[in-house]
Amino acid sequence: MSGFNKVVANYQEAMAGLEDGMTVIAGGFGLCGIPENLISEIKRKGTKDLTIVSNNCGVDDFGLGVLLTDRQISKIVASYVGENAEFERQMMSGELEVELTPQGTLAEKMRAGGAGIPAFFTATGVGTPVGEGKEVRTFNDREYLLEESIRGDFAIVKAWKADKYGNLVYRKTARNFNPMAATAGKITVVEVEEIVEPGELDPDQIHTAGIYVDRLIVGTFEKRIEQRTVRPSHNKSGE
Amino acid sequence: MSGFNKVVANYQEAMAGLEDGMTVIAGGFGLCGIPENLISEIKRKGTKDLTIVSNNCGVDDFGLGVLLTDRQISKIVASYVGENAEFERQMMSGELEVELTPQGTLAEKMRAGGAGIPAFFTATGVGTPVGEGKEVRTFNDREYLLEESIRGDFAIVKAWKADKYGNLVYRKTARNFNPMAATAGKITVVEVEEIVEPGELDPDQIHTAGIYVDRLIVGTFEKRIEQRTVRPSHNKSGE
Amino acid sequence: MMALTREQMAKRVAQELQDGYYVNLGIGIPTLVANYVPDNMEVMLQSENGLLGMGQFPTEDEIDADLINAGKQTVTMATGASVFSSAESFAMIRGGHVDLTVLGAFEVDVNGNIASYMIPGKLIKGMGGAMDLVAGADNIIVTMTHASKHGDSKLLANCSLPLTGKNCIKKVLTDLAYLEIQDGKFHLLEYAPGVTIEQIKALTEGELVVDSNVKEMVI
Amino acid sequence: MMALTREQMAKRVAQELQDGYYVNLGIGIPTLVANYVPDNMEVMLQSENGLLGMGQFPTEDEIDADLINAGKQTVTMATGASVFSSAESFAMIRGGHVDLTVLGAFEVDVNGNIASYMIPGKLIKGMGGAMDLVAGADNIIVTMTHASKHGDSKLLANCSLPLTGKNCIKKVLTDLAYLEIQDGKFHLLEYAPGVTIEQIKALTEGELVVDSNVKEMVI
Repeated sequence: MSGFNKVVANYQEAMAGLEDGMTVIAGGFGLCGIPENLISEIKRKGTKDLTIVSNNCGVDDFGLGVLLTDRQISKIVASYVGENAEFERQMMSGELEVELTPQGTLAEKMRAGGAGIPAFFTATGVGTPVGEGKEVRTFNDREYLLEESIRGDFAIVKAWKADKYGNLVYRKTARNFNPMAATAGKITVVEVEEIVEPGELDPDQIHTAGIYVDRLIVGTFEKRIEQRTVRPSHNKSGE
Repeated sequence: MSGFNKVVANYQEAMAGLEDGMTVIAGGFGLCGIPENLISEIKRKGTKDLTIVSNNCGVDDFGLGVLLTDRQISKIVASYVGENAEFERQMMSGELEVELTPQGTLAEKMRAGGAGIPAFFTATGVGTPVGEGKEVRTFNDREYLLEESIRGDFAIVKAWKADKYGNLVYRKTARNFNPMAATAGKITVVEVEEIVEPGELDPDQIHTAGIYVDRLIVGTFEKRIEQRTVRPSHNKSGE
Repeated sequence: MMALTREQMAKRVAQELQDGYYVNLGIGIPTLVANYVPDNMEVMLQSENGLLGMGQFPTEDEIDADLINAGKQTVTMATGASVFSSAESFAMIRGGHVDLTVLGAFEVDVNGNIASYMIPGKLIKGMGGAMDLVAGADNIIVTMTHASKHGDSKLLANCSLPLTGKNCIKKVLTDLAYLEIQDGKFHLLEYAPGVTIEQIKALTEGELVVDSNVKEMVI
Repeated sequence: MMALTREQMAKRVAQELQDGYYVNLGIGIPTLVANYVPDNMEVMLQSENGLLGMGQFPTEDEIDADLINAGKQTVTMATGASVFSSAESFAMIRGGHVDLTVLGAFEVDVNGNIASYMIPGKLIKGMGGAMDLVAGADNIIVTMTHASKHGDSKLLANCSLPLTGKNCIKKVLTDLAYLEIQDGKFHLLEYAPGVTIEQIKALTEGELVVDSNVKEMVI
């Protein structure tokens, strides 16, 4: 039997069950560590009226931005609109509901969602527009906001390697929001660059345990770079 | 300069500044992954009236238990008294104040302490003695308790390997409470089995970043086993 | 009356396993459940001290002080295991990611309350992870003897001991019966071979409902 | 009037570094501070997307799409770096473990309020990690020009834009001065070379206190 084999046959199967009006939590920071092909599959399916929870929303023609172009998103919970003109346009025009959420609060909301913590207090956002309508409480002479956790119908995650049981390893700063996203989906779908046999990953070095992963697929990735900053290779450190 | 070199010369230096009445958060579960030598140093110093935050309190003659024998502890926050007769005796007699805290709540209190979250809600303990005197609030038709975070004047931690900058790697289930303890001390002291040069640990595989670590020392460990359970080596899986 | 042995209780609980289940087994009878996982099935054991994929006990050569389970016993890791911190372990538990939790108790009542960690003045070992486990899991089976050595029922109208959790238990397997808790009553699902419904009734203090489809337990 | 250049501002901020500091540098002028770390000192840069120990930009050969900073720029890792999740990164920040945070702003006021992320109707980029950074750090230096291009003061009695954080800023370095915020006033600590106190006063809307020990900035 293969009760723990999470590998699915194709991207259609990976995103099966996603319906109009659902909430999708996505890993990734900017264009780094984003589940590129799962996003493409959502675009292909044409699912509408989605609530997307993600730190950013890609750029106009890549990442989650492609879902904005097709008007598949009705609400976004994000910390940064960034250099996405269509995002900014839809937000300013009111077509798109945007819940701007501080980056650390967003990360913690996802973690809390996955960890069975319905709400927590944080000093972040006290006295700012983020705090409007939220409970403020004083602990040790300091004010804190009550923030509620987030869970999604789906979580879409990009990892580097996985074993078939869904144990995940991330690579460098492509980790970012992915580990929390992975815990916060009713159905968590993960795409990776390589799938290995159970037992090949060091148990001490697994970033996300397979218990959080429902579906797993191997993909190929463009990994577009947003800001290609380089130093000349002839300077002292580059020699 | 060596601004990030956390290595101290000896155990006296490691625990310098510990004073009567302070709160010490300790990593470890049972006798597994406990900071044996830092505990011995506290015993040697004879510091009194300590509040200890630790999942367990060792056994009578090993681990934190040795501080009970010397009456150095006035209060313990723990989830399990376990097989520690002196602990149970001091608790029953009222000599020792014990705040029994569910294991998951204790772990989360430490994490929250380190992460700047003063309080969080959890379903654990609702309607039980743990919930007495605590706020209960309903989220999504379920009741949750408000639990406050914990910080310590000192945190004492056992890791497997470290680099000189205090980046830590734990080994197997000796990890347990150590990563959270490491974040929750005003002064975090870590003892390890091996110290390597910065750059030798894979940045993707560091369990605790050096930013949390103030002092680092290499020790030798008894690693006493509480329940030595074995299977015969001639059964089918052992061949 | 032929009460089930501990092994038989574990065997019956094992019938509730499903392929691909992540399971947390408490100390005592629950631990024995691991011995009766059906051959055509894989389950993965979560140990709340920070291990998913607990293996069997080690041989003398394999013993590792850094690798223990929540009962502080030396263990091994199964293929595909992962290790994590206590905070992460209870995030898993509290977040409802564990498919089945099996644990012991002193008392259970018709409202799904459970008392399992403390007998005031007598036994104060602490709750360990039990409060988190009962609060975090949807699917819990409590295993315990139906009555105390003195013949006092442990299936009560109201728990008398300090609670481990409130309104959280739905299934109880005793040495006499398998019961479901629903609408403030114990519903008898199965009786142990050789045990009569009258015997069970006599030892169940809380209201007991015997549905028409009650059947003899198959072990 | 000889206002400081961006590089001079970064140099002055760099004087506030201490050996062994963990530092988070925002986008713009704060980023330049990394170029002026004194030779006899080591600091480690935290990038809030999940990297402690940010190195310099990569060479063409070293570029790695999986390794960027919070400004989405390709970077490298310094010796002794570590990588972690966003939740862990902000646990570090929110928990007060970062020694110094340097970031830009649109406005700061005498109560230590800061506005830096939004101009209603005009600019809505989002706060990113800025709200967490100002709430989490004890030691923050805001870097910005003293006044707008149109000559409007950015050091106000009350911030006019939506706040990033309340009562959290204690130190401001502008192109004209280095100031401390205390007791509801700006305290002038240093003036830039070639800038007069009168010029600073004229461009400071919030109450400005000039202590007797004010001195010329050394860069």
